[in-house]
Parts: sequence; structure tokens; C-alpha cells
Amino acid sequence: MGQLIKNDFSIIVGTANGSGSQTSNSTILRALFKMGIPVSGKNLFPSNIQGLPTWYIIRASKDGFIARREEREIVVAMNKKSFEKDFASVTTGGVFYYDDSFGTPPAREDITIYPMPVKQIIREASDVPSNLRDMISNMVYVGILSQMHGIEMDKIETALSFAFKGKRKAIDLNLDVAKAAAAWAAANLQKVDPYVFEPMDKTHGLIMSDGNLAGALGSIYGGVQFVGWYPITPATSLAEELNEYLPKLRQSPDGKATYAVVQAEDELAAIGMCIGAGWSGLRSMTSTSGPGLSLMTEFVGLAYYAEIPVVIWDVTRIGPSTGLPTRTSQGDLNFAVNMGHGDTDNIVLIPGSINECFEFGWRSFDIAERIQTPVIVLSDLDFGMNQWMTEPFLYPDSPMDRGKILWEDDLDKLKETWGRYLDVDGDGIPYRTVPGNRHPAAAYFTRGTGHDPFAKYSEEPDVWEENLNRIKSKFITAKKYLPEPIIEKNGSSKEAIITLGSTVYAVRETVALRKQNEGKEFDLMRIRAIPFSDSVRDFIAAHEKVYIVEMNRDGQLYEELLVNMPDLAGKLVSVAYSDGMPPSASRIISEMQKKESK
Amino acid sequence: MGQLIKNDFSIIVGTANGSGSQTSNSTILRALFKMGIPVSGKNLFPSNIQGLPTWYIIRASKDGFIARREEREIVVAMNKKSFEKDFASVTTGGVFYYDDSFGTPPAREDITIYPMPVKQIIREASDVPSNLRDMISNMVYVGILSQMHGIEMDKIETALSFAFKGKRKAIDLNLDVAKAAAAWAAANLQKVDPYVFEPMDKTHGLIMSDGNLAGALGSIYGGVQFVGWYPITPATSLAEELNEYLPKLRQSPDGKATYAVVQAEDELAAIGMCIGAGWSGLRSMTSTSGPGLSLMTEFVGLAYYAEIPVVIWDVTRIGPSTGLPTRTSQGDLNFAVNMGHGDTDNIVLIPGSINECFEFGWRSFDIAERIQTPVIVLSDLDFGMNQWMTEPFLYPDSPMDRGKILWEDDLDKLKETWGRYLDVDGDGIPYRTVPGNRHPAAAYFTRGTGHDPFAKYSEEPDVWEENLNRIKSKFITAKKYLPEPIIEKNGSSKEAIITLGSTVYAVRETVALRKQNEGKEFDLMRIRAIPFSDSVRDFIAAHEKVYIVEMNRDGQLYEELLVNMPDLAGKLVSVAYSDGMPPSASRIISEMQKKESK
Amino acid sequence: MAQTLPMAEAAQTNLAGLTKNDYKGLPSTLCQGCGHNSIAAQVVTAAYEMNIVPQNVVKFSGIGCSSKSPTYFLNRSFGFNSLHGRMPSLATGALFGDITLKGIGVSGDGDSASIGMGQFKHTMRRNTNMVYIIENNGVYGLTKGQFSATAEVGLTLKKQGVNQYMPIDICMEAIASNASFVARSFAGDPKQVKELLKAAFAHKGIAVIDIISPCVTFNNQDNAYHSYSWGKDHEAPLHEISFIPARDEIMLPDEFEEGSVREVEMHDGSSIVLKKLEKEYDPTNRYSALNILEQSQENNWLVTGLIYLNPSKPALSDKYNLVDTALNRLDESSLRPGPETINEINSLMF
Amino acid sequence: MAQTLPMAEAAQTNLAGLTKNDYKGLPSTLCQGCGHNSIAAQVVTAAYEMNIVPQNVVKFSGIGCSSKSPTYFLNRSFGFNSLHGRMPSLATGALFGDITLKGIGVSGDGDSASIGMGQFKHTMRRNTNMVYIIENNGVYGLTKGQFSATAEVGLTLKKQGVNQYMPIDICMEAIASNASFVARSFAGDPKQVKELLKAAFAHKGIAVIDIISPCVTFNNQDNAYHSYSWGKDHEAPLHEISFIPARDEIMLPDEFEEGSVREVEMHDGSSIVLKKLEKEYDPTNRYSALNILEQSQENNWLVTGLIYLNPSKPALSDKYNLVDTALNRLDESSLRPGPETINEINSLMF
Ligand SMILES: Cc1ncc(C[n+]2csc(CCOP(=O)(O)OP(=O)(O)O)c2C)c(N)n1
Ligand SMILES: Cc1ncc(C[n+]2csc(CCOP(=O)(O)OP(=O)(O)O)c2C)c(N)n1
Ligand code: SF4
Ligand code: SF4
Ligand SMILES: [Mg+2]
Ligand SMILES: [Mg+2]
Repeated sequence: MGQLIKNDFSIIVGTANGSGSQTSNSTILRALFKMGIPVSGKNLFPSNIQGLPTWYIIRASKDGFIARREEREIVVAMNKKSFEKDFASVTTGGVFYYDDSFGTPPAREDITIYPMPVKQIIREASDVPSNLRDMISNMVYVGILSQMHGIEMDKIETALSFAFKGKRKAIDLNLDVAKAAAAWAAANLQKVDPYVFEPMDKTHGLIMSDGNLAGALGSIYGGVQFVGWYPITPATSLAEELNEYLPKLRQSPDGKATYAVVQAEDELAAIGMCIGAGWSGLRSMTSTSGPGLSLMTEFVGLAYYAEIPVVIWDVTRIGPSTGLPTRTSQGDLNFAVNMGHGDTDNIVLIPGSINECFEFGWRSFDIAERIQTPVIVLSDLDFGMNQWMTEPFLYPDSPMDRGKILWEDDLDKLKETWGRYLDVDGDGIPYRTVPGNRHPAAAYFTRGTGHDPFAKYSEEPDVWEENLNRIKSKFITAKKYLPEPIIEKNGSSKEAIITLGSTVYAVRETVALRKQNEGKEFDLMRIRAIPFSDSVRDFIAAHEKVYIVEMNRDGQLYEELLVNMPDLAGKLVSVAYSDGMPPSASRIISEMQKKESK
Repeated sequence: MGQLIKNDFSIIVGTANGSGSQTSNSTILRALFKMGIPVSGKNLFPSNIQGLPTWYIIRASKDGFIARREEREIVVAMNKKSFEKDFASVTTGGVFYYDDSFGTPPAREDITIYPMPVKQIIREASDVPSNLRDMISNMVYVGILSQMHGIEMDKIETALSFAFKGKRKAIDLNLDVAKAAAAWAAANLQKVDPYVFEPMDKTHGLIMSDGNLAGALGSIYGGVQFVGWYPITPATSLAEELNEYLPKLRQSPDGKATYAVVQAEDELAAIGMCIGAGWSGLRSMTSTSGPGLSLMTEFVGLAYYAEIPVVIWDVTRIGPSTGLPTRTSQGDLNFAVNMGHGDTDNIVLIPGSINECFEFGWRSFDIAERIQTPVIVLSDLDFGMNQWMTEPFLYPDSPMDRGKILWEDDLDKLKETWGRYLDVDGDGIPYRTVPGNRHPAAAYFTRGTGHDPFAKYSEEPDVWEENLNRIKSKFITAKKYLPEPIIEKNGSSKEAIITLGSTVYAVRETVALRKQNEGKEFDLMRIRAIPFSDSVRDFIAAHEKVYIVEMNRDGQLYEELLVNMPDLAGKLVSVAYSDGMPPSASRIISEMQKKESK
Repeated sequence: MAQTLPMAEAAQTNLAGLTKNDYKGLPSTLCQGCGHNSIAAQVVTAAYEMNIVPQNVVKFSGIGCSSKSPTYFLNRSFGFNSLHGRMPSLATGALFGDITLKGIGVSGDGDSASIGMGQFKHTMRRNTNMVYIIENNGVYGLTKGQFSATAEVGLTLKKQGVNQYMPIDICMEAIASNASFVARSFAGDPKQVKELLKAAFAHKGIAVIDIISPCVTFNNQDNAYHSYSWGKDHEAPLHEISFIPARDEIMLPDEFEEGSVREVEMHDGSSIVLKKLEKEYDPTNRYSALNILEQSQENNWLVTGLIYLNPSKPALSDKYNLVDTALNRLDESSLRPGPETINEINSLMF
Repeated sequence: MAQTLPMAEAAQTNLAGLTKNDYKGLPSTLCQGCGHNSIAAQVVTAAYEMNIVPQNVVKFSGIGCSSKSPTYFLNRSFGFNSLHGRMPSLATGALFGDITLKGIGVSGDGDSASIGMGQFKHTMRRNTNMVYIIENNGVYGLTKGQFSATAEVGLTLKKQGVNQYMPIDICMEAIASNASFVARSFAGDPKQVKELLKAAFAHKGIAVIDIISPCVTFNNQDNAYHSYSWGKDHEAPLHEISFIPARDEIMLPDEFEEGSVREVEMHDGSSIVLKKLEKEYDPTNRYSALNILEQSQENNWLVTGLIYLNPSKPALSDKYNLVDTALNRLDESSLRPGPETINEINSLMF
């Protein structure tokens, strides 16, 4: 055993879907987190419920890089079906653990191989009820890994206690197996590999959450009042977390609800309900993914044109079409911005961390109501369904912005005649009333057909044109309400990278690696919203070459930049690919280098 | 009366919707056409069935310009509701006719005013059954205009004979009124205006049709076998003409049908049926407009990804949302190209004349089956629902291209294993079989989820990526099957205009006027398909400045060009607007000049 | 529920202090003689006679000639002319804004039975709080005369040929999906339309009224099932119906003799009085409702009247235990959890 | 219609010369014990026993665990796993390619009764030529256990709370929209499933089979209406059913005594023999079909068997007077009008 490798390697566990390995895997993840080691966990699961191969990737990174890596130092094979593939996948110098009932793997000189007598350990562990044995088996590798690589058992206990909400019996059942397995390993395995975990102090003050939960909580702090939704992977849990947390956080003192969540019959109805609710003055939202977003097209066009606030979370999975429901992507950007026939624009927010999912949860309502238009929040499966360490959620730093809404009192005070689509302030945004406003002048008639500033039906050419141009002008106004891009300066370099969303983690690592390995420096900008802030233009203008790194086939962010800044086209280089996997720095580097060599 | 103005002015007739003026208006149009005068007719009707103001614009142009003009030389007021507005709209020097039962218009020195005793003429005309009087009233202005401006009565008779399919009684009923009105005018009105029609020889060999009929006929010659559709203005008549002409042109000798037309319950079902039919080897199509196209989004993504040929006619009306169902636009271009979540491309064909509507009717099937993908034909309301003079329809000049389809015999001969998504020829296009092929190796399973070259389900990252990249490569292959852009050279100028579809007529006039008035020369390119031919790039590269003229707010063709040729961005100038009216040269010129002065 | 006051007197203003004019909308842009126009007129009268406060009503529609109707009544109410076939979802969301508002939706047979079938059905099973009028003419009026899903087999229309598909029976569909108030009427029978509208307004939950409303321009041939003349010849009312508001003593109209009537009480104490015509009919029995519809299909009767009513099913708004203030009037203090909660939340995030 | 040959003997190959293996699909990727698996197995057996030639069948589905089923049977047939809720339209178009093909579609309760309600209903009224199986588990399996539109009021699911909306009754919906063959069965009653499948295969037009098919992972609690144990306890078969192919002499199974049976003849001469159980039931009467469904809703019976059949309604393919050759085998000579026609056409264009 040569030089130890500390807190900087990955563990990949291969199991079968629905076999209950999720508890074990997140137990490892959480234990490492509690040891103060930066860590990430990514679940690669198939689009089925039970029985197909599933992998969980845990990466520990002393330097705090938590994107996916391609290297597979420690592979644990708990699924006979993927046993051979898993074995072959171990990185040279790595370690292979396997359930010894699968038989013996072929010889491989370049790795360490440890068999695990899973059945035997379970059999010997007292008290495991026979119906739970299969599920509990997964604790065996938790115990063995903890013993072999130094995951602290008390941290495992903390993690289990969290998972089982403090229920002692369940905790002990699992913990005992882990301990038994650890004891077995101590007695039977001799450590010859270099991979060890050691406590650090790099997760202090951080929390762990997935993006869907963060988005749901943020929406609750944003005062969400109406949710219309339809299940679809990977967006389902966002709505389900709303169901879970709304009663806890948003009941009135007398136990009544300040919100309604309706599971609709499909996405057409979900968005229809949300738009109806937004029209009647509620903060309303839905969560969906590509196929559902496609179905919402006609309705979103209506909301754009009739100027109705609504928030749509698109937790992106890879498409086109049904695609791979359990694989991630950033492929819906173009569509989200332009969805619908005719001339349209939509505001798009793109969170780049889990606590930003929380932030955009509440902020999206302020923006939607302020601009009176749909706001699409583009998260993705990697954020939405995986556990990430993140800064804690911050309480909103500004009061709710309900936008230009008029109630009875306001109308009473009004000097001029109110017109629903009248641009009084010159910012393109008119004032609105909502049903239930009993003022005699409050009511108006809303439609997706041509209308004048007083909401009267009109087919006049100039009325149409002026109205649609005014709507366009709202998106200039919008800029000052949108989150600015985040710039990470890395020296006086001439080259830069622009990226978005969850891809930023792999890009940060890219920047670090290229500096370290090639001495190349890149400034980094992370876009958080479309329409683009003027600072995007400034950033591009200030560099000679800007690589746009994103997870889709066509370079969709690059295309949006082109359309908005055609004069800067010569500086932009698209680095785009998409294969369903969360991005890795090594792939991004090789894609960048391909473009550079051209 | 000074200098005569011959064959170069417009007539605008204001009537009420549903009052039967269509026959009268097209009678004038057709009579002029038969007199050999280049002419165009545009119906401006409201989105209702009966009673609201409607206008019909007839333009005669000795030089053959048939776009809309802003000038209104002769205005005929047959609708009391729009009487005042119509009166005010007459161009200085023009003529105002009105039904004298509306009262007397205010004084206007700059125009000629002729009252028409409509009721009296009808009363005096023998034989008009009382229930038809309202409808027949419209023949009064036909007769008066013919007398006052020289529309030949025998041509009017020819036109009526066409309209009433030779039914003598109806023809005479109308003709008699027209003659009586002409006689009244001869006796009572003194011509003081300068506007006269004179026979010419500029329509010889041409025909008159609307684009929906042309598209329907073209589709029939293209061998359409399945039509799934749902009514929507302005696309409805395309399907209805298929219903009309298919039985005439496409019955087998035993009177049985070689096609099926199904009115679906909505656009989701219409496109679903079409894609099902395309999958099973039928030439299948639908016709729709914006709202319907939006609803088709998810399904079109499926057809793109599962590689199923289908033809979609989008007869564009102005949007977003329900918009103005009876007003034209070119606003669906971006959406058509990119519709659907995830990375997608669609082939778009854009006819620029009525006989090209016919041509793209058949050609679209060849392209869809060759590339195995949806083809969207972008027509618009102006083409679709107005009568245009056009070159005659040409019989297809190439045999049907059924693309790479394998039947029992083909599979028997095959050496290698057939794979539905295997790129055998290196052009990205695989071979397909269709249900009903009874060869034991023919069947395969189609899905919108990830699949390998043998159509097996796969979640493998590289399988996904390779497949989607191969699909992208089909769109490079597609270029050689798509109609090339049409270039109209106008001298060795450095400036050029790129346009598309029905807008080309106003652009041609723009080019002529600017040459005449300013001595400026513009080459002209009309785009007919996306993905763009390489000659588009060459054309742009060969000019210093290229104006992209189109009828939408955002400059959508301009944006497509930017995204495809970012290196040429500096040469492109967007000239885009959209107000629902068919474009006019004068508006285009002023929009261009605004951009030039910047 | 719309706030209702005791029935209007013959006076010029009703008990809401409003004249009939106050219930009007814009002038109609539909064809002269269109059935939809006479229905809009009955909405005006019914609302006036029921002393409804227009500000307490919200109007909805999809797309079609029928869906234009809400512009022709209750100008003082908010309204939303939405998308083709999507009124139900839009209304469902909108009504959560303030559940004291009463929804009234107008749709067409194309709008609800063709493109909108899914949303129509699901609104039934949710028991959304609204009056849902379908102005049923068997045809698409606004797109100029194609078959709708309620067109009878064999109907022949210009340009469309002969209809081949079985018609949708809107009332049977509503009942199959558990609607709580289902009626059918005929635009040519304005009195019945009006009384049914009143009863529907008083109902809590979904109240579907399928009104045969002839399209005089495209489908009014004498032998067409949705024409005036066919309706006149084939109408078979189940009963004569009168709506009696809650606070009125039940005073039967003159022609209603004791013994020949059945009274159905509504959730708010108002009642519907049904005068027996040929045979007794019990509209509270789902089974006889299905039965009479099946029979009328077989025998080509245009059965009209109150076909089914269950006044006590929980309405959509009952299923959500909402605060008393209208949701859309809640402010930050009730919508944003206090700052003290954020640490607790963070502490839950392992 | 699928080409059928006389019934298979006990031999290893059937009259189509195929072994049962030739009817299999890929191994299932569904959960162990999922009701959908046992239905797929019965499709294999029914097709084998009916001597169906797999190449004469086309399979369709939407999206869901249920919609994966077509991969688990009839590997030699073309198949299309389409979009969520959109199988009916896709199948409708596809079946026009070659109307000698028999369609078999598998959908879920979410797929057909939630998102797909509209297409489901319209396929009924068109009488599309296909067997339409709904694997009904009251829940969305593939998205991990949300309520579907067939979930009973009061059903409680983890993360979803309590279902508040009235359930959709798929058979009643099918009948309301004039389906010509409507049956209900239970995955726990494989023999009945199989016989109904055979009858459905023999039917010309739409044949809907609503099969209660428990989701063992998300909705198999004993008191859930779509669980195995509830089904076992509440199943109330209307009759014992046997399908007798066309060319067989009608030889009643042993346990079927003369007099206690009703025979329904299919359009192709095959017949369905129904053995009376408790009371007589006439599946050719739409009225009794609605009646029994209404009763079973009220009494919580899981009524199974052939609920309604009209063997003589024209199927979709009958409504289009199509040429004898399969449309998808027509070539240019029959698809493109001759060159001589173009002048005539031009001459019509004024
Ligand atoms: C998505 C969409 N498809 C098609 C249309 C075109 N369209 C407008 S109204 C209508 C039919 C209306 O029929 P119905 O609901 O019966 O109303 P009616 O006009 O007969 O009263 C259609 C198809 C549309 N507006 N939107
Ligand atoms: C447009 C769209 N929305 C949502 C989904 C996600 N989705 C997949 S399967 C499914 C429900 C399936 O339920 P059901 O039809 O009952 O089938 P089961 O899995 O229960 O057999 C949903 C909502 C999708 N694929 N497409
Ligand atoms: S077209 Fe028919 S439905 Fe429309 S307004 Fe006219 S009569 Fe009424
Ligand atoms: S989740 Fe339910 S429906 Fe899906 S396979 Fe498992 S048991 Fe069957
Ligand atoms: Mg209608
Ligand atoms: Mg289900």
C-alpha cells in the first residue's frame, strides 16, 4: 500500500432498482458529510420501479468539487445482473467489492478485490426479521466500507437516525447489521488499497437537500397559493414536497389552509388551472418536465398574451419526446424561451445551486406578478432528484412584490379611467384587477384574442401591433427585476466560459483543472436568467473568446446569446453535448479542446 | 377630368360579414382577370359569421404588382356601420360610392362622391325574389362599377357563370341586376374621376386559385392517403378541399377510395392519427393554424425522435394565442423549426406563390418520407384564403420518392441484419419497415424513449448521444432534397433583401419602387426551406448588407439566419413587423428606411 | 356561491337594487336567430330575477360562437374567454381565488364534447362550483359548419358529407362522471331555460345544462336533430319546472296543483318544484336518469328538464379546508412563514 | 380482423404452426406480482389458442407500467409505445395502413381515464377496430403512486393524502360513448381474462376490457378497491364465459349445462357462451349494462364478465369505402392522378 489517497475518490454502488439501497447509499453520503468531507451523491436509476440495474455514485472531494467524475475507484457490486459490467468498470488501482453469492470475478491484477459474504453476515446478525432481510442486506456494504475506508460509525448512526426519523427500532436494526459487517471486515479483510476518509471541516454550516425540495420550500416562502400539477419524473417530488410542507408551514391559526394543491388530470389542465388562479390573483405554480411542458404550449401563449402571472418549474430530463425519463439534460432552454406559436418571449430563471432553487422558489412569484407573465424556472433532474450539499436556505431578503394590482381602494383613488392594458408608467406593464374585486369599475373581460388598452376586443392593425410591442417592452423592464449573472474572476485572462444551472459545478472544476494542468485561465460567468442582463454583453465584450458550456446537443444557450448579441458572435464558441449523465470536468475539457484545435 | 389612370388603382368594398358580397367581389376580380389585367383580391373579414364590417380589396396593377397597397382610390360603402370610416379612408383624388339609404356623407372636396340607389335599382329590376334581395343587392355596385370604370359586362357574365357553375337561372338573376345598375349609372352618373380599366394581355395562361385549394390539390397529386384534421381558421378549407377533390381524383376504378380523411376530435388526435398513419406507411398530412400547431408539440417531438414522416400545413394567422383568427402573419417560423422540448429540428417548407403551394403539396411527402421526419409547410392566411392569379399547376416532374422503405422482398434480399435505426448509408437516414409487412424479420417496436440502432430500449449514454447526433445529421442530408432559394438579381448591387412566403410580392414591389424612386438596387432572395441551402450563405456573403424582410414582430427568419451563420451576422439587418394586414411595399420601404438611417 | 337575495318583484329594480339593464352585456355579434342569443337573454333575466349581484359572478368560456356568449350578459362581472376546450381547467383555478364567487361557464358542443371532452369529464368528478352551460347545436358554428361530436349519425352537411360517428350525449356523459346537477333544455323553450338556470345558480357544485341551441346558419335543416323545428316537434319535457328561492314561502304557481308536484330541496333551502307531466320522474335517482337518457336516445325524444340532481354532494370548494378570507386577499403576513421558521427548516435538511 | 384458424389442440404447435413461445415477448421489467404481468401472460395464451398469426397483429400503448406490457407479448408483431394518453389516435391512424391487421392496445387507468379521457371516448364513438385493454390499478404506477382517475373516494396513499374526487368507471364511460364491446375482468381471474380476450379478438370494432390489475408496490392494501384481496372478496362474475371459434361445432364445456347458458353470436360466426350464475344477465342490452354498472357502484361489487356487446355495429374500417389492397401497399399508379388530369384541374381554376 503506497501513498494514501484521502477524501478524493468515488464510490459507485450497483444495486437493483426498488431493492431499498437508497437508505444505505444516502447513509454513506450523510455520514461523510457529517465528517466534514465535501461530498456528492448521484442516483442513476432506470425508468422502472423494481429489478433493473441502478447505480449510486458518491464522490468525496477534499477540494470541494462535487460534480460527477468519470473515475470509479471503489465499485460495490450488489446486483448480479450488472456484476460483470461493474467489475470491468473499476478504474485501475481501484477496489471491487462484491456479494460473494454471485461467484468469483475473473482475475484482474490492477485492482483490489474484496468479496462480501452478504447472506452470511445477515444470517448471523441477530434479530433481522426474514421479510426485511433483502432490504437490510444493503447495510452490509455500508458496514464494510466504513470499516475499510474509515467512515465513522457514529456518523452512520446519525445518518440512520435522520433517515428513520429517530425511530429506534429501525435504526438499530440497520445499525446492527452495519456493525456486524464492519466487525466481519475487521476480522477478515486486509486493507491493501489506498483510499481513506478522514474527518475535515469543510461542510460546516452547510445543509443537504435536493432541488425539488428546495424549490418547494422556496415557493412556500414565496407565498404559493395554488398548485396545479400532474405527475412526471423528475418533477413529481416538487409537488409532493409541497403537499408535505404546506400543511406544516402555511396553515392559519385555526388550522385552515391558505393554499390549494390540485392534482390535475393532465398538464393541459394543470397549467390551465394555474393560469386561472394566477388570473384571479393567486400566486400559482406547476411543476413538470419536457413532455408536460410541450403540452402546456398553447396555454402559456395565452398567459403571455393575456398577461397572466404563473410560475412553471421545468425539471428537465433528456429529450426529445419521452426520451430518458430518469436522465438529466439542459435541453429545454430554447423551447422554454420561445414556446408557442406567434411572437413570444418567456422569462426563464436558471438556478445554479440548491439554495438558489430555494431562492428562485420565492423570487419567481415576485417576478411573475411584477411583469405579469409566465416565468419558467429551469431546474434539471440532477438538481431536482439528487442530494446536494449547499449553503443553508436564506429567508427572503425583500418583502413580497405583488406587482401592479388594484383593489377597491386603489380604484376609488384613481383619477384616470383604468384600462387593463394601458401602459400608464411607460414600462410596458399595465395595472390589473382580479375577480372578487367588487368595485364597479373593476371587472373586465380577458381574452387571448386582440384587445385594446381597455381590454375591448379589437381587430385594428395598429391596436394589435402597439399592444404586442408594448408586451415586448415589458421584457426590457424585466431585466432590472431578474437575478444578475454571477461572475467568478480567475485572473486577467482573455478567455472565459459562460455556463448555466447545474453544469457550473463541472465547469468550476474544469477551470481549476485547466489552470493546474495547462496553466490556462478562464473567467467564469453563470447565467441565471433570460432576458439577459446587460452585464452578459459586457462580460463577453471584455473577453476575446467565450466558451458556452451547456448540456444539450444544439448549444441552446449559445443560440440565445447569438440572437441577442449578433455583433459579438465572433467571440462565442459553443461547447455543448448531452448524453443524459451529469456533466464531468474531463468530458468538458475534451470537448473544449476539440473546439480549440479547430 | 385630367389624365386617365389606367389599370393601376384599388377598389375597396365595405360590406357586412355574411351578407353574400363574396360573389360580387370575386366577380369583379375575375372579370378584370379575364380582361387580362393583373389583379389581386384580399378579403378582410372579422372573426364572426354574420353582421360585422368586412372589406374586400381589389387591386389592379398593369405592372403586375399584386401585393396590398395602402392607397384606397375607389371605396364602395355597402355597410352602414362602416360608412363613416370608409368615407374618411378614401385617398385624395379618389372616388366614394355609397348606398344612398345610409344618408348623405359630409362634404369632401378632394374626392368624387357617387350615391347608389341600391334599393330602388333592386326594386325596379324585375324578377328578384324578395328573399334574395339582400344578397343580390351586392350586384348593384358590380354593375355600377362596371359602367363607370369599364369592366366588361361579358367578362362579368363569364365570372358569374363560373361562380354559379353554369346554372343559368342564378347567373341571369345576378347579371340582370348588374345590367340594370349599369344602365342606371349610364343614365344618372357623370364620370368625373380618372380611374379606368382597359383590356390588356397580362393574365394569359394564368389561373386563379387560393393557396389552400392549391395545397390540397398538390397533396392529392402527391398521393396523400391519410388526412387527420380539426377545423381552424384559416386552415379549414385545405382539408375541406381535400374532401371535395379526393373523390374526383383518387377513386379506384371500382369506386373505392385510396385514401381516408378523418375529422379528429382535436389537434392532439389529428396529429396522433397522422403520425400513426405515417408510421404504417401512408402519406399522411394535417392542416392547422397556430393554436392547433401548439397543441401538436408533444406529438411532433415524438415523430422527430421516432423518425416518422408526416406533413403538417400551418396556414398561419396572427398570434400569439388565439390572436386574430382572420388576420395573416409569418409568426410561426421559429416555433415550427424548433417545436418541442429537448433538441429538435424540423424541416420547414415555405411556398412563395399559389402554384408553389401546389408543388409543395406533393413535394412535402417526398421529403418527409425520404428524411423520415415531420415536414411543416408554412403557408399563411393571405395565401390560404385569398384568390391569387398564378402560373398553372404543373404536373409533378419527378416520380414519387417513397424513401428507404423495405418490404418482404427487400428483407429477403438483405445480407446484413436489418436495424431500424442503423445508419447503413452514412447519410443519417435508416431503413424502415411498416406494419403489414409479414416478413418474419420486419416487425420492430417503436418508442419515443431511448433506443439503439436495432430499436431496442436503451438508457446507455453513448447510445443516446450517437442516435441523436445521427438524427441531426439527417438534416444535413436533407438539404439536397429541399427546394433551393430563388434569387432575383437586379443589377450588381451590394445590397440585398431576403424574404419568404407571401411577403415576396410586396418585396418585389419594394425593389421596383426603390429603384424607380431612389435609384437604389437590391438583389432579392426568397427562402423556400429550412434547413438553409448553402446558397443562402453564398448569397449573403456576396453582398455587403442584407435586409431580412418578414411579417412578424421578432424577425424570426433573421434569427434563424443568425443561428446558422453567426459569422455573417454583421451583414444582416432585420426588417420585421406584423399587424395582421398583408404587407404593402410602402410600409416595408418605411421600415427599411428606419433601419438604414440608424 | 353567489349571494342571492329574495326574488325580485315586478318593480323596475330588483332586491339587489339593480335594473335589468344592469345585467346586460354588449350587443351580440352572433347571427340573427342563433339559439345562443336567446340563452344569453335568459341568463340576464334569471340573474335579474334572482337578485344576483353581478360582482359576485365570474364568467368563463372556451372558443366558439357559443363561447362568445359571456360578452352578451353580465357586463359587470369579470370574464375570461379562454382557449378552445379548456374552460373547465381555467375556471377551476380561477374560482379558488375567491370561493364566494359563483362561476358561470358557457361552452359549445365542439368546445366541450370534442376537444374539451377530457376537461369536461374531470370537472364533473371534481364537482367544481359552477354553472356549466353547453349551447349545443351539433355543429361547429364559428368555423363554419363542421360536425361536432354531438352530431347525429347520418347528418349531412355541405362540404362535410355524412356524419359517421355515434353522437356524444352530454347529459349521459355528465351523469356517468358523477355530476351533481344535470339538465337538458331547448333554446326554443325560454321559460324552462330560465327556471333551470335559476336552479343551477342555487346549486352548490357543478350544474350542467345541455341546451339544444340551433345554429341557424349551418345546421337548422328541419330534419337535423339540433334544429328549431326538430326540437319543437320532439321536445318531451319531463316536468314543468319552477325555482323557488330560499326565503320565499312555497307558493305554487297557479297551474301547479297539489299532489301533481314533486319538490326537491336545494342545499341553501331554496327548492325546485316539478310539475308532473305524463309520467312521474324522479330526478334524484341516478338510475332513472341513465334510464330516461337511454330511452330518449332509442326513441329520438328530446327529453328536457332536470334530469339529475344530488344537492348534497360536497362541492370542490368543500374539499379544501380553506381560510375564511378569500385567498386572493391574503397578504404577506399569512402567506410567508415567519423568519423564525427558516432555521428549523434548515435544521431538517440533514 | 386478425386471421383466425380453428382452435389449437393440446399439441405443441397450434394450427398456425407456432408454439406458445412464438407468442412471447421480452422478459418483463415490471414488479414481481404486478397484475399487468399476468394479463400479458393471458394475451400470449389467448393468441396462441386462437391460432392468431402474430404478423397480423399490431400492438399499441401509451405511457405507464401498463403501457410497457406490449413488449412482453407477441414479439413478432409491430408495436408502438406512444405518448401518455394518446394511444387511441395513434392506433386509429396506424390501422388505416392495412385494415386486415388487428390492433391490440394496452393502456392504464392514468393513461386512459386521466390524461387520455378525450381520446378514449372518441375512439369508442368511432368504433375503431381494436382490442383496448385497460390495466386498471387505481394509481399511477410508473410515477410511483399518485391517484389516478379511477381511484375510489377516500383512498389514502403515502405522500398523496386522501383522494377527494369521484372515480371514473371505465366501463360506464365506454358504454355512455357507445362502445360496441365492453367487459370487465380481474387479473386475479386469469381464465376469465383469457376468454374475454379471445372474444375481444373476434369482435369487429372497439373491444374494451377494463381489467382490475393490482399495483403490488403502490396500491395493494387490503381495503383498496384495486387490490388483490379486495378483488377476490368482491368479485361478482355475471356469468362464466367461454369463447367458441367460428369453425368449431358448438360443444359446450362440461360444466355448462343446456338451458343454463346464453349464446351470443359474433360477426364472424364465432360465439360467446355465457353460463348463467346467480341471475340471468343479457349483455346485448345497453340498458341492463348501465343498470348493472350503476348497481355495482352503489353496492361495491366488482362485477366482471361481458357487460355489453353489439356485434353488428359498423366498425371504423367499414365507414370508409377503402380499396381491397392494403393502403400502404398502393403505389404511384394508384396514388397519383394521371398527367392528363392536370389540364382539367387547371381549367377549373378560373
Ligand atoms: C386549438 C384550437 N383549435 C381549433 C380552433 C378553431 N375553432 C374555433 S371555434 C371552434 C368550434 C366551435 O364549436 P362549438 O364549441 O360547437 O361552438 P359553436 O360555434 O358551434 O357555438 C373551432 C374548431 C381553435 N380556436 N383552437
Ligand atoms: C405528458 C406526460 N405527462 C406525464 C408523464 C409521466 N407519466 C408516465 S406514466 C404516468 C402514469 C401512468 O399511470 P397508468 O396509466 O395508470 O399506468 P400504470 O403505471 O399505473 O400501469 C405518468 C403520469 C408522461 N410520460 N407524459
Ligand atoms: S354560425 Fe351558427 S352558432 Fe354561430 S352565431 Fe351563427 S347561428 Fe349561431
Ligand atoms: S409499480 Fe405497480 S403497476 Fe408498476 S410494475 Fe410495479 S406493481 Fe406494476
Ligand atoms: Mg356548436
Ligand atoms: Mg395505473
